[in-house]
Amino acid sequence: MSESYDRGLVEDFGRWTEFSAGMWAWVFHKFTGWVLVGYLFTHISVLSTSLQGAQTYNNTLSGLESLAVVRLLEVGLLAVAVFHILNGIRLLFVDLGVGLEAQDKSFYASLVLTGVIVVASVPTFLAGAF
Amino acid sequence: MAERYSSFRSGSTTWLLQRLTAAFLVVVLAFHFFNLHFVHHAYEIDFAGSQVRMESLGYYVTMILFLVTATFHGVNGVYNALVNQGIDGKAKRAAQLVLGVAGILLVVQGVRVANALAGF
Amino acid sequence: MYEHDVIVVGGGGAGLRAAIAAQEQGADVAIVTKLHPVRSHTGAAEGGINAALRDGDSWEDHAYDTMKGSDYLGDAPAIDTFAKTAPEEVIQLEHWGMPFSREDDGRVSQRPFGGLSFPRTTYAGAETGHHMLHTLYQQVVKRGIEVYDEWYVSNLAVTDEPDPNDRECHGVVAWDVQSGEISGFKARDGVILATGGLGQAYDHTTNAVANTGDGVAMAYRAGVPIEDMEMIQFHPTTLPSTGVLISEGVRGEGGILYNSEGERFMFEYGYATNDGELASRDVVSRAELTEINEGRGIDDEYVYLDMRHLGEERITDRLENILHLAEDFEGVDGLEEPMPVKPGQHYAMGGIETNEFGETCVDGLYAAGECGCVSLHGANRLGGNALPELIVFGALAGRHAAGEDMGEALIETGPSEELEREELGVPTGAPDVDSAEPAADGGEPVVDARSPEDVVADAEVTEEERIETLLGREDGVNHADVRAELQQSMTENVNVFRQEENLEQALEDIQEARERYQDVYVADKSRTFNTDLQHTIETRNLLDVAEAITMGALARDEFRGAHWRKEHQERKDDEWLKHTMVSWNDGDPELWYRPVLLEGHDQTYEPKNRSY
Amino acid sequence: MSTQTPESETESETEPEAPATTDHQQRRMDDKRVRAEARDEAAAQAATEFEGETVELKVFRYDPEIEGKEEPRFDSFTVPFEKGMTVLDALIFARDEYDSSLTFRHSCRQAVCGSDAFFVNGSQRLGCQTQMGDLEWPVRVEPLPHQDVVKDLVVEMDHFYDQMESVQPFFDPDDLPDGELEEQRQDRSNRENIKLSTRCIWCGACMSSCNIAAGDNQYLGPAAINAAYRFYMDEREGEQKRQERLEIIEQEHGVWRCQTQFSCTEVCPKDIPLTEHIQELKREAVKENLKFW
Ligand SMILES: Cc1cc2nc3c(=O)[nH]c(=O)nc-3n(C[C@H](O)[C@H](O)[C@H](O)COP(=O)(O)OP(=O)(O)OC[C@H]3O[C@@H](n4cnc5c(N)ncnc54)[C@H](O)[C@@H]3O)c2cc1C
Ligand code: HEM
Ligand code: SF4
Ligand code: F3S
Ligand code: FES
Repeated sequence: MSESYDRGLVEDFGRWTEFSAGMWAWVFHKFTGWVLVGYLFTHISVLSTSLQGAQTYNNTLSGLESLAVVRLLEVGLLAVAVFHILNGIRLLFVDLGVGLEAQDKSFYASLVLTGVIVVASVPTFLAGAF
Repeated sequence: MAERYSSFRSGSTTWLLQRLTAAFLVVVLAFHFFNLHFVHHAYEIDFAGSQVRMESLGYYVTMILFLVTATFHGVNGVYNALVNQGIDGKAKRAAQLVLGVAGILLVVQGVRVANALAGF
Repeated sequence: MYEHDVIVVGGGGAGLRAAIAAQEQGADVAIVTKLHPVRSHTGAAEGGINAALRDGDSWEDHAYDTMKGSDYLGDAPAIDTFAKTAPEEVIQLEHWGMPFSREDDGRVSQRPFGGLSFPRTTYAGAETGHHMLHTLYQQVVKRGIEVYDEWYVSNLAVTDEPDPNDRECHGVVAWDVQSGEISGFKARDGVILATGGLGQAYDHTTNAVANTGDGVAMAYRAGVPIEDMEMIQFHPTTLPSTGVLISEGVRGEGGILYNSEGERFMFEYGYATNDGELASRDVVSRAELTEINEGRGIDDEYVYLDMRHLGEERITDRLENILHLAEDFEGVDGLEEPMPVKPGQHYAMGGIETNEFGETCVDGLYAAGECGCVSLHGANRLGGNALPELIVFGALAGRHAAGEDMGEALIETGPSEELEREELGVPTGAPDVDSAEPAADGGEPVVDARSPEDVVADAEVTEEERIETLLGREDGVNHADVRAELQQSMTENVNVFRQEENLEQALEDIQEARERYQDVYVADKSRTFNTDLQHTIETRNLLDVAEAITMGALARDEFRGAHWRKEHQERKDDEWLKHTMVSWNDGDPELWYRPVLLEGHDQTYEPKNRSY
Repeated sequence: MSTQTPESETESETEPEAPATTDHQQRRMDDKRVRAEARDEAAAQAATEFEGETVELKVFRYDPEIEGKEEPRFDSFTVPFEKGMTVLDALIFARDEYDSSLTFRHSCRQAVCGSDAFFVNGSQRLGCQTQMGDLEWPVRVEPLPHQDVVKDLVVEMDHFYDQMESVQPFFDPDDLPDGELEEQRQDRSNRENIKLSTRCIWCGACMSSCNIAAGDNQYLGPAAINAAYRFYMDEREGEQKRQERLEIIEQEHGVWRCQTQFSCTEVCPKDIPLTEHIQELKREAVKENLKFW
């Protein structure tokens, strides 16, 4: 008699349009964290070419670096890393109980700062790629 | 209280370590990025250059620590994320196993790379 | 059928305290409540709990203040028991961790309150009731006492001897609101009613929507007399749109009442030339209503309570929660505008007649808390005296029900042939029902039952039929209409001001409402969480208690405490040192009287003029 | 789509089947007719009747037993707007005037009983504490997310209660002061520390807003952790109990699951700084464990 209605996963997590700052920070931090782990694995496997000798290592690295896509991906990686770092710092402060009232502002600040740093780094990152 | 011998409980240990590694990573990761993209440009990196850096003991140790902390931080982070989604029982065991093994492999491989570069 | 030693109906302060006490006495207790315990209206109490705790204060003084406050309609043995036991009960709460406000030395704070000769009101911020309720519930959780929450108790399983004094209560019938399951609850040792207030008989009240006088009505129909029902307290400062209470603290701090002309009427029209806004609750309520009736109210409905002149700093410091209340519930910014206020029903002094151990005349049936009437508050309750009542009499009822021997009670209960009876000459009670519609009635008394199980089982069957009938009807009157009419009539006719013709009008309206209720139907046919059905049954209870209130008010032709009569402007001690009692009498309500007991444990009270 | 407008009520009006026999019945039949007429009239007026502003309320409906309601849907109700009107007032109006089967929990109307937390225009709020005038119109009211819906706006609360009670939310000192009527003294500042945490009214809004609680059903959730905080931080709590409570707090599905999303703190109608309390307990747990290192 007392059935109930389970609204399923989508409803459970609410609608993303209704997320608040803290939730977005969580989503982004998660996403960037996973990308960074993924990159760490890739990175080590690329560097593993050094085990085959200097030539292979050099060829692989310069080969990759000459691809524009890789350069673009590196900018993306930078963005991801910078956000994860900045928001990570924000989270460390939250863990210490500092600035809890300004948690939404510090999240926006991390976003803006990430944007600024990334834009400023674009010349260095893309130099000679195109 | 005397019956509590263990220094740490899993929950608080990993939580604290996640934060400590994070604090450490902030510095090293920033250094790493800066070093390999701004001081040296990524497209200039070659074996010889890497070798020179790696041969300095301080750099070598830093990179190993970087590797270990990043691996722990990353792997533990992923594990936490999975537990947060409520995985339990078998799935949890499996995640622990897979992530643990992956982490160890990563560190081993990373150390081998570092050794190759440093010429050990 | 569920079975326990003691069944407590209601999870408010009184019910929880009773359950804990019975459990400590070794009984297997269960609480059956229509709201989860922490949702009970005890949580709304703001001001505090009175108890004589400090040097310089004594239980005798507390008792004296209470008797005087009651305008000599309280029973002395009840008042003495109350004042003596309150301190240990309050300290008990303290030991259970209730977060009282503290003094510098770490002891609980006390503050002055209206009508008290000593600052003996302990409090926990402006949320005393909330903390008390939660503290008690924590103890219930700790003890693992069984709680059937969201179970609506709709009838008592009482035997049907002709004389209520011979009847026995063996349990209750309830249904699980969530699933619709109807079940009997057998009580081996006793049923304790702790169902709280009945403010929903009025359309403007500080009481919760759940305060529908269920316990009073159920006990009444089971034959238990109900006492001093006409004594209803009205609070002068409630928000017009919701009835939310604006604490007396605003006036205490210097808040001023204005009429639509901008006049400070408490002084200008001489309602209280000395105390002004700080006069007692009934005086201020009457003043406000006079202004409104004479056309000096705003929108013909309310007056203004202004605290702007106190300055933002002082307001945010001491009256911050008032700003929130006005903003959240009335959309008014107390720093910028005056707050609209009007009198609202607040508390029922009367209720189910009990002795000082909470026993009613029906064997095995107890009542405690606002639904009961040991006659502690008499004609007027002092602020801060209800919460201690819950724990004092809750605990006593719990222990007694669980079998503790407490000796002989000093207060008598139950109808007795020797006592004086009264005819009102106005039709009251159940309308003649030729087409036998048990649905509209409170259920038939149980006929010819043998064992206690049978009594409960029969009651269960009756309840099932009643609900079937209500749900089976395809068309009829919506209970909400009946309830709205009742509430309006009560507010119009049996309010702060009472006069004969209005009271008679109210009784007529109630008769009419009763007849309309015969055709009530429940539009929602679902068994799942059917609040339509629940409210329909509650409305029936409201009809019964409203009628008893009005009957008492019509009979009592004097002015005592909260009860004001236009034609009779003085307290008549010669004639009226007695309680009005109403017995249901199987549908033909009977009014009678029982003398007030002025002789207490070791002191006798002498009626004096009540002036502050 | 509006399924229950005032008009539709009159459609169910049926003619009396049997001829009236007794006076009483006769009178009741007449009454019925009068009522029907009155209702017709009211219905005809309803559309135009409300002079002044009206506001549209879109309410989630579901009932496992009623045909047509087993599939969840939204119903619209047009409600006359008055200054000071709360979401709860509007719901009550809709129920009493249009559709008495509209079901929601409510009691105190003053934000103390915690029964009417709903999902209003996309965030968790108490119906009685939310002014219609402060919301964007039309106002959409849904049951709390993350909990199963029992009917309309009523959600299953049992899991929430279980979590609340699993932290052993009760006071348990090692010993009580000697002497009759002796109090356990408490420092003012200590009371200040725990004051905000004692305000919780068990409305469940916080739990419903937390994504972690949505994903991990075993997570204690902000309200339960706050309840633990209330006792853990109370200086009068006994040493034994404190240790037990610490174990509850720092279990795998305890404080560590909180990812500081802050939505609990944002929706709490009693303004309890939940995230702060959770974080404080995490630090407490680390500190306690470090002591023995
Ligand atoms: C706004 C306000 C402020 C107040 N402030 C103060 C103050 O400062 N000091 C003071 O001393 N007093 C105060 N009072 C009075 C006091 O709070 C109440 O009298 C008291 O809380 C009533 O407690 P109770 O346990 O009798 O009932 P309640 O707390 O109302 O509990 C009734 C219980 O019965 C249950 N119940 C009811 N009917 C049924 C049924 N049919 N089936 C199953 N269960 C049922 C309900 O679920 C509920 O759990 C105040 C009252 C109000 C309204
Ligand atoms: C450089 C500075 C870094 C800082 C300050 C930082 C900070 C943090 C913090 C505080 C958390 C915990 C979030 C929480 O549990 O609430 C976290 C999670 C995580 N971090 Fe980092 N981190 C950094 C670098 C990295 C790196 C290099 C990696 C990749 C290897 C990484 C991968 C992750 C992952 C996968 C998570 C888990 C995300 C999730 O919850 O799903 N982080 N980080
Ligand atoms: S912590 Fe706040 S939001 Fe959560 S249940 Fe308590 S009062 Fe509601
Ligand atoms: S929303 Fe959830 S993640 Fe933590 S801060 Fe609140 S409990
Ligand atoms: S009705 Fe009680 S909190 Fe809203």
